[in-house]
Amino acid sequence: MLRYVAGRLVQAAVIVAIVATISFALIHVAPGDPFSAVLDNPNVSENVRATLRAQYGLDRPLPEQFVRYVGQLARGDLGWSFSHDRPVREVLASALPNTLLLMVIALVGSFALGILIALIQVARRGSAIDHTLSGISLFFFSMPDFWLAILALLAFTYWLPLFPVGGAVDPVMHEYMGLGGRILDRLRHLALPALTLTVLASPGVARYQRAALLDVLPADYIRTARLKGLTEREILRRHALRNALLPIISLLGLSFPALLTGAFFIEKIFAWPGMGLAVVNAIGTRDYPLVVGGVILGSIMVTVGSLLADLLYAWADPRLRAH
Amino acid sequence: MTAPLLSIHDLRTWFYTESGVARAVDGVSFDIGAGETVGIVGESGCGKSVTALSILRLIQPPGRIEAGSRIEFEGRDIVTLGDEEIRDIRGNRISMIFQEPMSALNPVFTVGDQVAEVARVHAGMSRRDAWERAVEMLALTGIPDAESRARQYPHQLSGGMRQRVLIAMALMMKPALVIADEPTTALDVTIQAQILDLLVDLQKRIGTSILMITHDLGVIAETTSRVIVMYAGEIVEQADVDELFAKPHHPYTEGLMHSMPHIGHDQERLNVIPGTVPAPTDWPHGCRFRDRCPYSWERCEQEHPPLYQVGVDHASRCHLAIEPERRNHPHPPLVVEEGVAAA
Amino acid sequence: MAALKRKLLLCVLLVFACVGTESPSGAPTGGTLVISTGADPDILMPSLLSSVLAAQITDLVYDRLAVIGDSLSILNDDGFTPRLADRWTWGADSLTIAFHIDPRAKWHDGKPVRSSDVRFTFQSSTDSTLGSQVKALLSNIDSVTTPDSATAVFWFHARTPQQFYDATFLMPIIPEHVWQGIALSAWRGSEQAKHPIGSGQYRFVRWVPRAAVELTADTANYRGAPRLNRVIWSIAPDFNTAVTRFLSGETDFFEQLRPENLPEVAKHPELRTKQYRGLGYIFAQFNLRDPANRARPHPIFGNRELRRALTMATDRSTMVRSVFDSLALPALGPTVRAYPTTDPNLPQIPFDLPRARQILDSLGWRDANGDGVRERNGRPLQFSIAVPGTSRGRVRLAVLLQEQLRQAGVKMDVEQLDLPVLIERLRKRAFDATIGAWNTQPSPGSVRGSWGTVGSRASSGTNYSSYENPVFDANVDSALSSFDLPARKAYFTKAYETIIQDAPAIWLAEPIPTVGYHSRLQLAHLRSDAYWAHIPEWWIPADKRIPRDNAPVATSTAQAESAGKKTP
Amino acid sequence: MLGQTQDFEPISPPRPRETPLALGVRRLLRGRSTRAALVVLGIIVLAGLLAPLIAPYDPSAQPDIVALKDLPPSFAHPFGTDPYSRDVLSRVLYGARLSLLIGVLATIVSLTLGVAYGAIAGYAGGLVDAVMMRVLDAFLSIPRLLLLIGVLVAWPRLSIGALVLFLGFTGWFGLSRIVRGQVLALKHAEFVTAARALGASRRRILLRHLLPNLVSPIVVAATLGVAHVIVLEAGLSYLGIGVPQPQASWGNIIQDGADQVATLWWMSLFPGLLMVFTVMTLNILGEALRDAYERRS
Repeated sequence: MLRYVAGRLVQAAVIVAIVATISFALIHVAPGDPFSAVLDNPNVSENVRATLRAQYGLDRPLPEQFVRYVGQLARGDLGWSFSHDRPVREVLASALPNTLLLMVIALVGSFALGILIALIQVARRGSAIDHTLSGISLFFFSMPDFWLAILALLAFTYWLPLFPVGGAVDPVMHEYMGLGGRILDRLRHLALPALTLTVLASPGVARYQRAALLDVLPADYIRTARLKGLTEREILRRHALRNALLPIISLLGLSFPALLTGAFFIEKIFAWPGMGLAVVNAIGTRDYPLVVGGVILGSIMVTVGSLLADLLYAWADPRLRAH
Repeated sequence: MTAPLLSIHDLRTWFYTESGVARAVDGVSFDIGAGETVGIVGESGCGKSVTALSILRLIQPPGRIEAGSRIEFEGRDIVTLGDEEIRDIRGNRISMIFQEPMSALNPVFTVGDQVAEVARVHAGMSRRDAWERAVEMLALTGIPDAESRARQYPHQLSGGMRQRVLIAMALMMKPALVIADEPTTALDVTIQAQILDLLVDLQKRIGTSILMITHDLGVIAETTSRVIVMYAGEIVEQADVDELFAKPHHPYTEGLMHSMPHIGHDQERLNVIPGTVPAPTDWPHGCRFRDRCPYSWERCEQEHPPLYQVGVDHASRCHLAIEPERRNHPHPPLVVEEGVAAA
Repeated sequence: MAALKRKLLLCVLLVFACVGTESPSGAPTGGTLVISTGADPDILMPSLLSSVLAAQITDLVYDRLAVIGDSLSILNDDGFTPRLADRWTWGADSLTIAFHIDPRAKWHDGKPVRSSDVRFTFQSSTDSTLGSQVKALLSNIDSVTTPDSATAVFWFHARTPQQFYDATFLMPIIPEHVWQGIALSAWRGSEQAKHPIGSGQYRFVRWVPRAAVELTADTANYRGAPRLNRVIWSIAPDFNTAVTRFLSGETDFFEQLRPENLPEVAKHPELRTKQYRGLGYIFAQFNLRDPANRARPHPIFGNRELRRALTMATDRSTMVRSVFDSLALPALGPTVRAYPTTDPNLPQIPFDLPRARQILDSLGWRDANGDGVRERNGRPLQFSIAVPGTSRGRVRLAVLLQEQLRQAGVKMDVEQLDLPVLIERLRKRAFDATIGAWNTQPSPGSVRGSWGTVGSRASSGTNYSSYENPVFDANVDSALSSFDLPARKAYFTKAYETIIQDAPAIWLAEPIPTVGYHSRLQLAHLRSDAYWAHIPEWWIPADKRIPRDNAPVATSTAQAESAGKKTP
Repeated sequence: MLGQTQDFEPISPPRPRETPLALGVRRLLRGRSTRAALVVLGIIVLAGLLAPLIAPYDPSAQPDIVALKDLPPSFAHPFGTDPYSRDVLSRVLYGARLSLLIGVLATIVSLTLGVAYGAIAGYAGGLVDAVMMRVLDAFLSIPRLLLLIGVLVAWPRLSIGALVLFLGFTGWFGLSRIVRGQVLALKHAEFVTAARALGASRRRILLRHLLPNLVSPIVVAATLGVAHVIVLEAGLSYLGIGVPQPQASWGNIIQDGADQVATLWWMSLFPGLLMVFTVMTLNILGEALRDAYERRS
C-alpha cells in the first residue's frame, strides 16, 4: 500500500513536471509573443514589465529561462497577472475556494443523483421507466456544458427570475447583512450554478453506474445471493451496489477533468468568481500568465483528484487493500 | 416408495432471444427421493444447468418457465409460488453449489459474512449468532482454523477452500436438497476427490438429497445412485447408475461412455462425439440427436422418439428400443463438424 | 450614542420606515444609489485613469478648482462655477489666473486643502515619469506658483480661449501629503491609487474588485453634504448581467442602454429612460500610409477618390438604425452635435452605390476574374478591418460594413482583437483599417490630436490614420484661437468640410447615450461629458425608499479606511 | 442476455466468412434506438453536405439590416434571423457542415496519432513503453479544454486547418492507451506468434495481424471522438478562440447571440439543439458499436 502511494505520488510529480514543460513551451514557441500585449501596453507600469522580464528571463538563453521557470514554479510562483495587477498565485488562490465549493457540491450531488437514478433504472430494468431515464440521461449527457448553462440562465433568471444574476454574493448589500442573511445570500447565488453543474455531471454517473450495476448483476455471486433467499432489493443494495461502487470510485477520478471543464463554462456564464471565470476572462485580456497558471493549477487539481480517487479505490477494494 | 422430495413434471424453460425462442429445457420430468443422490449428465448446452436454475426459479429474463410446467417440492409447486415463498425456500430448503467458487463469492465481503448471511436471512439470527454458526459450519467442511479464515476475503483463499465455503453456505440451513452444479470442474484433480468425498460425507450426516449436475461421468459413477442423461433440452436416458454403466441404451449415452476421460482429466467438451449440439432456437424435427447418431434412419427424422421403457427403471428416448436390429448397422455421422473445412 | 443605537434598532425593526434627516440647507437627504456597471474601474487616480467608470468615481471623490457649466462653454470662465477655488482673478495680460482656495475645504482625512496641493497636482501630471495622458493637453500651462497657502497662480504660455478650461477641467486636485512620499513610477501600483482620498462630496469606502465600489456622503464637506447617503457601483461581469440587475431592481441606474433593452425596460412600469447628448462618435478609419513603410501612401487608402467611393458605397443611416435603432444618429464628421461650434447640416458624401462602383471602375479596380472582388494589377481590393471584440456595437458595424462593401466589389475581412492589442497596433500604425470611437471632451479642440498633423507626427499622437491636410489644420487652429463663437463655428465648419470630403474615415454613428433609472430616483441634469457630474444633487424621496436606502452608513474616515483595506 | 447460463454460449456460431466489421454492422442494425440514431445523424450529415442546395438563404447575406434583423422564428425564417438579418436556419445548416467537418478531420488526426503511439508503445514494450505511458498519463491529466485554451491563446488568429490540428493533437491520449493494451495482449496471441515463427516481418505483423484486431476500438473511439470534438469546438468558439467569426459553426452562432440570450434565444436554442442531437446520436452509435464488438469477443 505504502509503495503504491509512493509510486502514485512520483507519477503525479512527473505529470506536473510535464505540464510545466508544456506550458513553458507554449509561452516560448507561440508565434505571437504572448507578452507583447503586456510589454507594449502603455497602461502597464514599468515595474510590472520588469517583473515579467525577470520572471521569464526573456532576454536569457532558453535553457536558462527554463531552469528559472521551473524553479519559480517549484516555489509556487506562477508569475504576475497584469489584468488583475496581482501575482497569479494570489488571483487563483482567492478564486480557488469558490471553484472547489462548486465542484464539491456538484460532485456529491451528481454522484448521489446519478447513483439513485441508476438504482431506480436497474431495479426496473427493461421497463418504461428505465428507458425513459436512459433517454433523459443521454440527452443531458450529450449537452455541451455551456449550452445547458445558457439555457439555465435564460430560464431561471430571465424568464422565471428565481435566482439572482451572477456573482457569489449580492455585490451591494452583502456587506450590510447579518450572518443569517449572508448565508442565505450565498446560498441563493450558489444554487443555480451548483445545480447546473450537478445536472451536467449526473448523467455520466448514472450511465456509468447503471452499466456497472448491470455488469455486476450477472455475476455468480449475485446469483449466490439470490440463492440465499435475499430479496432483489437487498441484493441490489447490499451486494450489487457495494461491488459497483468500486468502478464508481474510478469514475470519481475520471470525472475531475469534465467537472473542471464544466465549472469553467458555468463560472463564466453565471459569473461565479472562481478560477474558471478568472482564466476565461484572462483569455479576453490576453493575460497569458494567468491563463497558463490556470492550466497548471487545473492539471494539478485533476492529478490530485485522480490520485485521491486511486487511494480511495485501493482502500475500498479488499483485494488491493491487502497489498 | 414414499412420495418423492422433488417431483418435476414437464418442465419447459424457454428463452425469448433476439434470434428466436431458445427452448433450453423442453419437457423434462423426473423425481428425487429424500436422501437420494441423482446425477444429470450431458454436454454443454444440453439444458442441465437451466434445469437446476429452474428448480430454484433463478431464471432471469428473457428466460421463462412455461405454463404447464410443474416443480413439486415438499407438497408445493415452485413454479407458482410467490416471491416471498420462493425466497424462503432458497438457501433454506434447497441450496446450490456452483462450478466457479471464486466468482460465486462476493469479493468485497469476508467469507464468514457471506456464510452467516444465510442464517441471518432464514433463521433471523443476530449478526453474532450467525457468525458463530458460520464458523462452525466452515469447520465442519474441513476448513482448518475456521475462526480466522472466516475473516478473510475470497481472494485470500485457495480454490478448494472456496468450494468448501460454498458448501458450508449451502448446508448452513440443513436443506432438504442441494443442487451441485459441476462442483469440481474448476478444481485441481486432487482437490476434486476431496470435495466429492466431503459432499458425500456431509450428505450422510445431514441426510440431504443431492442433485449432481456434471458433464463428467466419473463424478456420476462416484457419487450418484441414479443418472439422468440430457441432450438438447430433453432427458434422453434415465437409469440406476449401475444399470446405465452396464447397459447404456441411447447412442448418445454410448458416445459419452466412449469418450469418457479418466477421472479427473479435465476436459470441457466431449469432442469425440462428432458434431455439436444444435441451436436451441432450432431443434431438429424427429430425434434431436439424429445428425450425430451413427444409427439414425428415416424414422429418426420423422418421429420424435418418446421415452421408451427399456428395463427396470430404465428409460431411453431412442427408436432403437423398438427397432433394436438397427444397432448392428452403424454408419458415419451425416454431418461434418462445422469449421473443420475452414481450419 | 445610546440614542443612535436605538435609532439603528428602529431601522432594523421597521425596515420600511424611512429615516430621512434634514441637511443644513434644508433639502432632504438619505438614500442609496446603486449604479449597474459591467466592468471594474482601472485605477482610482485621476491623472492615470483611462476607464469611464474610474472617471465617474474619482470625479465624485476629487474636486476640481472650478467646474464647467452645463452649456459646456469653454470660452474663458463663462459658465464655470467655483469648487475648490471659491474665487479667481485674471492677470492683466490674461496670462495668469490666481485661484483662491476655499478655506473650508478639507481632505477626507481631515487635513486642509492648500495651494501647494494644486501645484503638486500640476507638477506630477506633467512629469513624464508618471506618464499621464493629460500631460499633452496641459502644454499651454507654464507653471503653477503658490504665493500663499490659499492662492495658486497658473502661468500660461499663450492667451487662448480655453486657458481657464485647461487649468480647471483637466486636473482634479490630489492631496500632496498623501502622494508626495511615493515615487511617481510607483503611483500606478500603489495602494493610494486603489483607496482615493479626495475633497469631494463623496468619500471612498471600498472597492471589491468584480463586485462593487462604494462611496459615502462626506457629511462634513465644505460644500455641504450631498443628498444621497451612498453611491454604489455594482460591478457585473458583463453587460448583460449589468442590465439584468438593473431590470430586476437590484440596481437603480444603468448608464448606457442598448436598443434591445428598451422594450425590456418598457415592461417594467417602475423604470424610466432618459437620453442626453453625448460627446462620442464612431467611425471606420483607414490608414493612409503604408503600414510596411510609412514614407509611402497606403496602396489602397492612399487614394482620396477610392476612400470617397468607399464612403459612397456605405448606407450609413441604415447601418446606424440597424445597430443602434433610435439610440444614435449618423455621425457628421470628426465632431458631435453637442458642441455649439458644430453645424448640424454639414454637407456629406451621399450614399450612392452605382457612383461608387463607377469611381472604382475608373480607378482601374475591376473584377476581371468574376470572383466578386475587384482587382488592379493582380492585387485584389481586399483589406482587413480590426475591431475590439469586446465592443459589440463596433463588431456589428464592421460586419454590416463588410456586406455593404462586398456589394461594391470590395472584400473586407473583420478581425476581432482584444483592446490592448488593437491599441498597440494603432499606436504602431500597423493596421489597414479599424472601427474607432472617440469620446471627446467638452472642447472640440481634441480634433487636433485625433485628425491633425500634430497627432499624426507625434509618437504618442492619436491620429492613427496619418491624415494630414494643412487646410484642415489651419482652420482648426484658427477656430481654437478665436474668441468669437460665430467665427469659431465658421472655422470649424470649414475644417470639418475639408476632412469629410477627404474621407480618411467613414463617419458612422453618434450615439445618443440613454440611461435607465428607477422612478424613485430624482435625477438632475445629465451633463453631456459626464452624466454623473450632478450626482450629489440626485435624491430619493423619503416615501420611496427601500431597505437598502437605510442600511447603516460608514461615517468616519477610520471606518472607511478599514473597510477599504479589507478588500483584497 | 444468455450470460446467465454458461452452458449456453453457442446460440448461433458466427458465419465463417463474415468480417468483424460486417458482423458489427449487422449486430448494430438490430437495435431500434440505433436505427433511429442512424437516421437522425444521416439527416443532419446530409443537411450539412447539401447545405448549399437546401439552405433557404445565403448564410452571409444581409437582406434588410433594419426590417429583417432579430426576427423570432416564423414561417419564412424557421430559426429566426440574427442581428445582421441573416437567416439562422441557413447559418445552422452551413454550421453543421463546418462543425461536422472539423469533428471528422480532427478525429482522423487523433486516430492516426493515437494508433501510432499506442501501437509503438505496446509493440516496443519494456522501458520505451513505460516512458511513453508516463508521458501519456501527464497528457491525460491535463483537461483537454484547458490545454486547448492554453494553446489557442498563445496562437491567436488560427486558421481552421490549424484549429483542426490542435483539436486532433489533444484528442488521441485515451485511444492510444486502448490500442497499446490491445497490441500488448495480441502481441503474445498465438496467431501472432505463429506469424512470427513463419518469418513475417515486424511491419507485416503490425499491419496484417494487429491492425485488423484494432478496428473495433478504433471505430468506437472515432464515433465518440467526433462527438467530443464537436462539443469542444463549440465551447472554444463560444469562448471566442475557436472558429474565426465570419464563418458559421454551431458554437459561433451561439456566441453571436450569447450577449442577447434573453432576446435572441433562438440563436442559442436551435444550433444547440442540433448539436445535442448530433452528439446524442453519435453517443448512441458509439455505444452500440462497442456493445456489438464486445459481445463478439
